[in-house]
Amino acid sequence: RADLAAYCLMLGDDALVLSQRLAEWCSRAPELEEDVAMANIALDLLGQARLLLTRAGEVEGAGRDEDALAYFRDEHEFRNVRLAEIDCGPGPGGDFATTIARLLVFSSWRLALFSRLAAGSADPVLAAVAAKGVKELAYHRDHAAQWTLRLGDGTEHSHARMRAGLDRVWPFVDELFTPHEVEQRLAGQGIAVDPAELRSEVDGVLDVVLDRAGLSRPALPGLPGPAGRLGRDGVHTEAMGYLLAELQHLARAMPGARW
Amino acid sequence: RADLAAYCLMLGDDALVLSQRLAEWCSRAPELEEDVAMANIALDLLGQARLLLTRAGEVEGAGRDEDALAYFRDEHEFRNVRLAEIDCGPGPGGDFATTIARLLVFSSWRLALFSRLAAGSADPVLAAVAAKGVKELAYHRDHAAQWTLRLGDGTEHSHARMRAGLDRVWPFVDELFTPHEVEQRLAGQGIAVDPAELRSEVDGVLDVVLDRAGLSRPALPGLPGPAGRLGRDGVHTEAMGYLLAELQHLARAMPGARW
Amino acid sequence: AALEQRFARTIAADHRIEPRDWMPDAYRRTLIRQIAQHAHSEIIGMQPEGNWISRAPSLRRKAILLAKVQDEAGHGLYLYAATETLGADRADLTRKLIEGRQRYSSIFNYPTLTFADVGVIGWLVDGAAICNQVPLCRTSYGPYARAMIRICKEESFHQRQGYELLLTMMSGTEQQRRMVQEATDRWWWPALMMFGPPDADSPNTAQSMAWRIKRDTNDELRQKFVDMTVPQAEKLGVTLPDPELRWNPERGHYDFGTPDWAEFKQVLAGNGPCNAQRLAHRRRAHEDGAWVREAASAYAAKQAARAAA
Amino acid sequence: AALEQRFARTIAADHRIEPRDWMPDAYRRTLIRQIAQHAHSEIIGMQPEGNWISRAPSLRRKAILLAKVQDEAGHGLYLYAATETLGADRADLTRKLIEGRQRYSSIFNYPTLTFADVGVIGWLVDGAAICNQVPLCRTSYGPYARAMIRICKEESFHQRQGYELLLTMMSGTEQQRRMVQEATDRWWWPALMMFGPPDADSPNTAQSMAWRIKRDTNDELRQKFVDMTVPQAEKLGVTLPDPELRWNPERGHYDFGTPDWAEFKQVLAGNGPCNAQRLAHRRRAHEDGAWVREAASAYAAKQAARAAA
Repeated sequence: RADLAAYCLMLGDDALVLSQRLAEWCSRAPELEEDVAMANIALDLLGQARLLLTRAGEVEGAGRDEDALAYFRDEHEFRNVRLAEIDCGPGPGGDFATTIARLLVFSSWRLALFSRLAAGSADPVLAAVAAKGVKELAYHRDHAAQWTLRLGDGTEHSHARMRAGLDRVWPFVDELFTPHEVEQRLAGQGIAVDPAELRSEVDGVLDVVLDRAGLSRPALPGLPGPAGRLGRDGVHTEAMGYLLAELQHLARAMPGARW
Repeated sequence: RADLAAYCLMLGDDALVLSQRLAEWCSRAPELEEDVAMANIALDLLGQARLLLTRAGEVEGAGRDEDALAYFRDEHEFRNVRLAEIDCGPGPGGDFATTIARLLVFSSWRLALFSRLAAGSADPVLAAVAAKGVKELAYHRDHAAQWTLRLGDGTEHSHARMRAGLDRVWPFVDELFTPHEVEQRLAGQGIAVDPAELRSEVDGVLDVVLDRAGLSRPALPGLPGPAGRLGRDGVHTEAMGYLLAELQHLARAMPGARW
Repeated sequence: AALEQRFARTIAADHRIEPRDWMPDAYRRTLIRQIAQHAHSEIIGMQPEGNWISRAPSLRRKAILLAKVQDEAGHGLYLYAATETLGADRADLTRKLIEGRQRYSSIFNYPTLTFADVGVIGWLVDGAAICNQVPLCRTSYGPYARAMIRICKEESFHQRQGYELLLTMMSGTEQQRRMVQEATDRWWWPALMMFGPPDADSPNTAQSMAWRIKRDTNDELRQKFVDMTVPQAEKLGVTLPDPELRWNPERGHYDFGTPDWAEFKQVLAGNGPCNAQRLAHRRRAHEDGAWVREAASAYAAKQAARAAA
Repeated sequence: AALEQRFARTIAADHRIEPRDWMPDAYRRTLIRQIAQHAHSEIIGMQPEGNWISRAPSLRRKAILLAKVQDEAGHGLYLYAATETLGADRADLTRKLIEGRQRYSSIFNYPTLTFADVGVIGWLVDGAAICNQVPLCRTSYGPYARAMIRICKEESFHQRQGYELLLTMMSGTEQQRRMVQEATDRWWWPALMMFGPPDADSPNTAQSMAWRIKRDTNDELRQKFVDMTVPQAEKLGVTLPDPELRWNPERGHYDFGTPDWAEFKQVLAGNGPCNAQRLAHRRRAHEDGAWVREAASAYAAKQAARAAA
């Protein structure tokens, strides 16, 4: 049960943290339609996060609800992959191309993962959450793919930026396919998916999109974590603390409050 | 006594908040010497803030120390002028020229204020803190003035940026000379200085520096606050909440901790 | 002249003018200006509330707020589409907004300083907007009227959500109650100003009413809003910051004080607490996104060329 | 040849080589490379600690941390000045750093994830740096030796402050104690790697020792550091993450495990957790500041011209 709770946190934190990043675009997107689309995707992921954190809290059985888990955990208790947390803009750490590059990779990976969970997780709640998520993620992936084509095959400038965006996010890709022991144990029980199994499928999808956009997968190695510990182990990048400070400050400043 | 405590908070918060902003330059300055100088100024202001917040806590007599006041007050309890809090860079909200423009205005104003407090405040602690601060602020003002000359009379590009920097901060200048009722009451008792009295002196100093730099005071009106309420009333700009989230998050996340 | 008579008859019969119908130039220009201003208000209005998305104190409130700001972008899109039926060009209107040549609602030139502001904006600002907009659902220009029906529906929903947030906060801690009161104090008068200057100072009202673009005067709408809001404030347990506010049994309405019209004019003239900030934010988003829009056009052109080849 | 003999005699007598003295080219190049690498380390080292200035949980700790990071910038300045006495150019060295053509200490390629990292960096990283640097106070090149004396003094101070922070945290809450242990776990092995590869894999050591630039081998210094640190860890109440760590009464030293040299090589090759981030940060600061440096030069030139006129 502790494993299942941890697994729900992993998948929930991925969605929560990326949702927080995507929502930063709100009122800053390159066009109005994109403001709507980014908010949409952020909302879908936030919805997934809420279901998964709620489920994690139930399985844990210590009385923590989605808000206790989102607002009152410390950084090392967050289990998301680092790809979700890095600053891809609109701030100084990135831009629209980097955002799209991340979304393309993330949604392709998560769609492959959720498809398998939906089809065959022995945990019925997880299977149901994944089934709902599959439709959303297919849209996210399609949206990111469309923009990858437009930017990759748009102007010279946009092509260069899309390449730079891919280079920026690529070091975080290996981690997506690096199984944590919790994932391995649960995969053995038919509850989770071993992410290593997803690699060829995801690579295939990315190759098709990138090829059509006149791009290719960067030949960059995966970014190691300190002593080999990664996001799933609660070891993050320096960007994570700032993200959580903003996310949690008000909730922490008024601990007894109801919202 | 409540007035005196409030006054110490006002002057302390000005220093605390600007120190926080200046420290953002650390490891990001245009040259190493400037990393050292910015850190120096930020340290001086932090030192002033600590003395003044400590004094505010003592006068208040409710057992709050400098950290209780810095880390556990909410935004509307901060009494700093808005000039201190706005984002002048190195982030997306500004740049080095804007930072220098703010520092020039702030230190000229605070030096005029502290000189009078040092010479004649009826509160001996305030007079002593101000006397110590005068030497520091004279250096800050000189440093900002040197850079104003270099940027204003450097390249065409730097001249344009220095002008833009002045334009960015100028709407916050009127507020520096707008007395709060606490200041007026304490000025009547010879404890505080009515900031309205400082205007001609400060304008004179700025005119000399700007004139030598080939610049002039922007003809921009003061920025009003909602219903006329300003920073001294605890009504800030939208930048303030983010600054406090970063400043306070860790302290608030671990309330019983000792550091 | 025949066209003009037909237009006048359509208006008099309370029928809709549609894009292909003839209409006087002044009517067209007035509509474009008004709808564009409304669209701009939705877009600029994303900022004050968007300011709290990353910091919303519960995931449910974060989702509600994000969805609301998304709706505002959607409203902007419908409204720009309505101006396009009148021959306007969205890029041109955006340029006018960014250059400060067209207005947006002054209310968005005030800062959101606490999370209670999110609730109060829903309650008072959306409430006032609805008062202004419900009559526009029957406005004489068809596409505008239809856009307004959809928008009003969504805004009522936002208004209820804002009020519900405030109810929750008022049943929370003392600190939360203070936040709600303080936010109410800041937003009340600006909300009253949303109905525009007093009728005596509103030169365009008469023509707009004759054309049935507008259906009530500023003061009528303001009164309606006050009458609607006072009981809500009582239920909530907050005090509206107006010592002159009291029920007038003779009029059958609440009497209330005079907003600070000098402040109103100052904000309108561009010197409110956030005018410069809001425009700079919009301008920056527009400029930072230029290369993306160019890429999309270039791609579309290539695709069209490929399809043609 | 006479010059070369004189140089050899100076070295043999443990006297200092000064900037105007003749020296072999290889000695000069080795020194420039080493001092520059040291200077770069101070500058890059500002980032991991600077990461916590804005979030330091007490004003006293904020002041201490800001002063420390400021000292690092100061150390960078002395050291670049020392390279200039050897004919190097600071702008050129900065370019080499930014382009990844010169190194800095690999330790700064690890992230600072909690405030305990600030204490542990002071304790272990500054502690290791001092072990490395104290012998350099007697290094053969005068300006470098004198810079190191000043730097070592300040670093001992930083080391004590870091350790004192950890003592305070260990006497705090359970959560704080866990933070300290967790940070110790992350930094211990990278700190041991700061002494460089095992002597058997360190080809430059022999020549550097002959020139009295270096005075102890990597393994000697590493042992010294471990011997010094183990009692400090015990006093602090943290466990060093090495199951092989134990006192060896025969050697009179602590035995300890082998660092993961594969990780060391990977970080050295540019693929540590923060290599790309640290260089990008430095590059960005440098590029964003270019217009400021140009303005300063232009102003200085104008002033000189005015003075001449």
